[in-house]
Amino acid sequence: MIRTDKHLIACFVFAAAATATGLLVENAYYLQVMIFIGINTLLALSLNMLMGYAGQISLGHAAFYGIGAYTTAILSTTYNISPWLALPAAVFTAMAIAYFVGRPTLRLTGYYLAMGTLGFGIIVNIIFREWRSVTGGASGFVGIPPLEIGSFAFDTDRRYFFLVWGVVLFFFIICRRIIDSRVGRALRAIHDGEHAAAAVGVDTAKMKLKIFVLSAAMASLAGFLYAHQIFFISPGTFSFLASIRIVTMVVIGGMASIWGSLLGASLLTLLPEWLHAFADYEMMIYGLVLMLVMIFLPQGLTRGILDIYENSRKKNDK
Amino acid sequence: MTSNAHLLAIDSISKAFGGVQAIDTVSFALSPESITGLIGPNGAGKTTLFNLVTGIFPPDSGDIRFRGESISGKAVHELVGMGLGRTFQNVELFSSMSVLENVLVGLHTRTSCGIIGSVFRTPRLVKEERRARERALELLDFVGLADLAHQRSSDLPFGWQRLLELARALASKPDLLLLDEPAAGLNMGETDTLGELIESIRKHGITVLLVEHDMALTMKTCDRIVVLDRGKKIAEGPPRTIQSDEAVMAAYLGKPK
Amino acid sequence: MQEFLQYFFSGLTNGAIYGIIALGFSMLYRSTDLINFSHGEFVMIGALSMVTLTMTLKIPVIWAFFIVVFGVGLLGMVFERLAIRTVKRPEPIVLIIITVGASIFLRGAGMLVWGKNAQSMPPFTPHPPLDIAGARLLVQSIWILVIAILIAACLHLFYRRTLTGKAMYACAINKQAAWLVGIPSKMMILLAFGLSTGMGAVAGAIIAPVTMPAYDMGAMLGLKGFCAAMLGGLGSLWGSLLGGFLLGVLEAMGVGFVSSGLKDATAFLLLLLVLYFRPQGIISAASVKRF
Amino acid sequence: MLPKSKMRVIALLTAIATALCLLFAAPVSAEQKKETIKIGGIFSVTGPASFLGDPEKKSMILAIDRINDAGGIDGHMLKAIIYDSEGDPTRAVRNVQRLITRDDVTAIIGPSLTPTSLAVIPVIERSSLPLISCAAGNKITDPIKPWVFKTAQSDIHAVASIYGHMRENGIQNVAIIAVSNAFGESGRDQLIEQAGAFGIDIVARESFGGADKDMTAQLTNIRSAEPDAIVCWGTNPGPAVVAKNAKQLGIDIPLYNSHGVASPRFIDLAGDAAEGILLPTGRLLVAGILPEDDPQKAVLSDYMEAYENRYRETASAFGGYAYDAINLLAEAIKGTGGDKAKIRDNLEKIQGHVGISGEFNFSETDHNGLAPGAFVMVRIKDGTWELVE
Repeated sequence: MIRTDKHLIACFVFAAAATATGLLVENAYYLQVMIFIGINTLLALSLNMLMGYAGQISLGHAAFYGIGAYTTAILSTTYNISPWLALPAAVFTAMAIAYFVGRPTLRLTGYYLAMGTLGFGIIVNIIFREWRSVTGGASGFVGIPPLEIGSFAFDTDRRYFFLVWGVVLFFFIICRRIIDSRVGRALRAIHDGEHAAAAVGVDTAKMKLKIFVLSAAMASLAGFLYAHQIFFISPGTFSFLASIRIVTMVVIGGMASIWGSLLGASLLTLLPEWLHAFADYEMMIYGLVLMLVMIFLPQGLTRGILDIYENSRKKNDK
Repeated sequence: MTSNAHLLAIDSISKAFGGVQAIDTVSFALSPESITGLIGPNGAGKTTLFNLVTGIFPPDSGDIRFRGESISGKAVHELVGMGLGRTFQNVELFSSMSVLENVLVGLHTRTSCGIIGSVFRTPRLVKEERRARERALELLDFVGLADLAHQRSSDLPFGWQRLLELARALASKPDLLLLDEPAAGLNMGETDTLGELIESIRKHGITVLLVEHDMALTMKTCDRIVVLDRGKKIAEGPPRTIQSDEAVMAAYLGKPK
Repeated sequence: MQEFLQYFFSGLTNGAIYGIIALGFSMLYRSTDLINFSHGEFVMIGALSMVTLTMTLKIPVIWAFFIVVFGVGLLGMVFERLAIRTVKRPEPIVLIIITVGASIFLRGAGMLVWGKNAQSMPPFTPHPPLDIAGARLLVQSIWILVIAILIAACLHLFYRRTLTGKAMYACAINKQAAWLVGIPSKMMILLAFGLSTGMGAVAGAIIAPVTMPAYDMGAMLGLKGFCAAMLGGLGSLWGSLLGGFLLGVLEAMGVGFVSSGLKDATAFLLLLLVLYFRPQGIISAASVKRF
Repeated sequence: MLPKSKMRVIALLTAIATALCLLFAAPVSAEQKKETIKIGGIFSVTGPASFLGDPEKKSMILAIDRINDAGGIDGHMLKAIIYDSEGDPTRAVRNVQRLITRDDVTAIIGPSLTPTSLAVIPVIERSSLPLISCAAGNKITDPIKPWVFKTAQSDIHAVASIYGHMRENGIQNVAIIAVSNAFGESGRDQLIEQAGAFGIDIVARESFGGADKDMTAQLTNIRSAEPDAIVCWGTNPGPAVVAKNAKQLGIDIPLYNSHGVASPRFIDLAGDAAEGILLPTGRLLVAGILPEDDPQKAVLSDYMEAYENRYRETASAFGGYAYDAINLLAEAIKGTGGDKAKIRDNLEKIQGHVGISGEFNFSETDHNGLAPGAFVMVRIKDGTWELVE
């Protein structure tokens, strides 16, 4: 309970900071970068629930991101359905697919689970690319409409910024509540030892499936937000590499840490912008940063920085 | 003898791994609120029997009934819900969680909050959570770890980890508690405390099945003892009888011709 | 029939490539219990340096081959020493990200050294393709097949017959126990990395003539190789090779009888089915493990 | 000490020199006061499509430096700000946003690919500034978007050239093998769409992955469909593998390729197997063998010489897209002082601009401005290109 209160305060501070940023930043480019950070944070958070807390790795998470984006694109553009109706459809589609794929896949563990989810991700990506009459194929899907409530459209970057970060904040609170509950404890128990968790009465298979479905729903929501922000989607955005990028965000930021998802997503969104100056060396430096962080701060930046801080304090005390 | 009189009835079960007959038509039964010890030399099949009872794998033949109901085909977590708790030989705590949280996970089957409930936090569930915490602290108090509730469980010394595991198993409110070598790795003093704890667990109306190497502990705390050797039951009875049983002596000390 | 045979040959060529890469994965997994996601990049380096050595520096193929294999093996050891042994918490997920980072790094380095364009070199032996019952098979494909099987056989002997091989296997099963009986496990891991990346280089060097290598070839090859290793059973040498052939042949059959657009989908669908129904692979080596 | 008279001479000369300097310097400094016009570039400099983005970036820099060396446009200097999209639509959108709002550019050249171009169009339309894309996809300028232009020849013209050649040679049954990305897809769609008009039957359709190493299975399918010719649509190295595999299988019907492989590298990669392959290309590739009276000849050799002198590598048609884009833009900027709407209007009015990819004639209904004649058909013979009538 104490933790939750602390978290609420943190969320409040964070909300205030986000509001201030949203109001003060004038430059559309910065706003847009922050919108993408928000979408990526949601993605990282969704995977963190599955991977960080429940300990189930997924190398195909971009598939759900894509399912969300494509479902809303197809419904709202091809069939002219309001995006607000397409949203539940997108989330539900992702959840249904997660349910049917999760049942056999989540029985696997370790590298086998990694490979199973990876295979699923690649198959979904091929469907995006090959089902041309519906998805627009490799060239992509054009003409996705902006979001509107009555006459109020989320068509400026500032408005969209608030929408995205509102959603992110909402999920920060939701995820924290889940983690601090009976369900969250059961998930962490599965992470620490699946046998022991079953031996104290946790239905591990059902619990894993539940969190997988929840995680898919969140990723699909991120896809929805992405599609209505850039009005264009193509299969490349939801490829295997995108899945790897999401995993990287979670791991770099810190597994089993809600704020870690924010940190990881921010870093991996901004890093390429900073590395731009290095031109041809960009790829090498990006790879090097990944390796160095993992070698020296294997628990991710959030935890790593905290540890360094605590160690230095201990030293000072002595 | 009707099976209803027994909490757990093991009826001529067998289990083979490859060509090795790990358990060979073993039968025995536990009456309610008893403490039964399961002993035998290394490789006697104690752990296999333990795993059969806790539902890790099913027997090849025979039947295990818990309160008259067959447990075959039931998943491990369902057995916990039915009232079957266990500990592990090598202590398997949830290492990233606090001492209190470990016990709270033990209360999983006795609470009901789901994902949706945890998000909305209805008054009923808030109350449930508060009760769960109170109950968990009580259990920690019972095993003497209440002061350490907010420590990381992996930071505890080994003996205390065992006690915590016991508290966690008790949290699921079992009718039958299966302890897999609870004294392994404990010093004399700790073993004595453990014996007392097992006694008071029984006083709470819980039946105990103890798989143990430590003879002193078994002889002191158990009402009945079942002896296994090479997958077969070779003796069963009160400790004193077992101590003087020739077959048991032979199994432990080598067979005199 | 002629079509069927041609699909089969086509699958055989690709399958041997996948198989030999899968061998690298399996071999490392067997010896160290980890998966090197940058394995594909070592294949790329092998292929591109083979082209440079034979085409630009005009070194005879056979010498170039050995130089490449030893060079890349050495690079693999350097990689182990700098990036794997230094890891504070060697958990699989951490190692996965490190090797993914390494693959990005090596791809970037490859781009700087060899540029962005694809390269090409002639086959080892300038024979025309063989005609078998109307279907054509490249001589280079036979080279790839033979070398793949040869390597699997050598590794098999290495694990069964040599002390080092047995010691290496022992390390993977239980590092502490191996240390207790006096096996230098650090040395073994280093050696396993050298061998595994060296085998990646072998794969790269022999496929260079048929694949037109470029700096970004590694990712897909690595993925398919990993997939093949899983199909056959991670850690099993012959299983990996078989998994590679199976993947290659099924892909080709997928093109022939389903649709070329869904080729990769066929392969991965098969992978999912195998994982669901026989997760230990077709030939299992080790039980399915947790992280 | 020097004699007094000599001193005087020196003083006089110095004075004259100073005066002259001031005289010449004055207009220059006045001109430099004119604001620099910033032009953004978004190319796939790295990633799988770097073969497009890299020469495009270099050509853009080359074109801008040449314009600046010649004194700029109406005294305005141009400045290039170039970002890498890596072929990723999200990143392309973000970088376009960055160019518009942070770098405040007047116009944007690129992106290199069809998906990235389609992705940035909504941003461009909202922000109202001219974009000249370097991608081939037809969807970019069809339907017409007010602010979007493109310089690369459309697939439409490439397909028309190929089919035209087929019709003359009595080819009727055609098999298609295309790479499974946006480029292949767009080409395949055009091939299917225009087939009827040229009386062509498509008897087989296959595809291959960009990184595939063996296409014999696809070609076996094609062989059993018994076509008169094969059209392969892709970019290196895939089509080179197709060519090699086709030769390996003993398929001896004509093999056509797209302009996507119109570079000497294709011949290097495919080696012997490239012999006899037919493809449409812009005139850059065959500049050396063009007749003297070809209107593009002078422009082409000028560009090639400048590019090769500066970068020590062979110029490619891809770089030409960006080179043309800058020169077209420069023409449109004249007399506008950097006003975006006026530049757009001027672009639409450009007629008879002879560039690398062909002669551009923009109009309200045509934002690509090239005619089918922008392509010539060539055949690969003895490891080099040969014009086909």
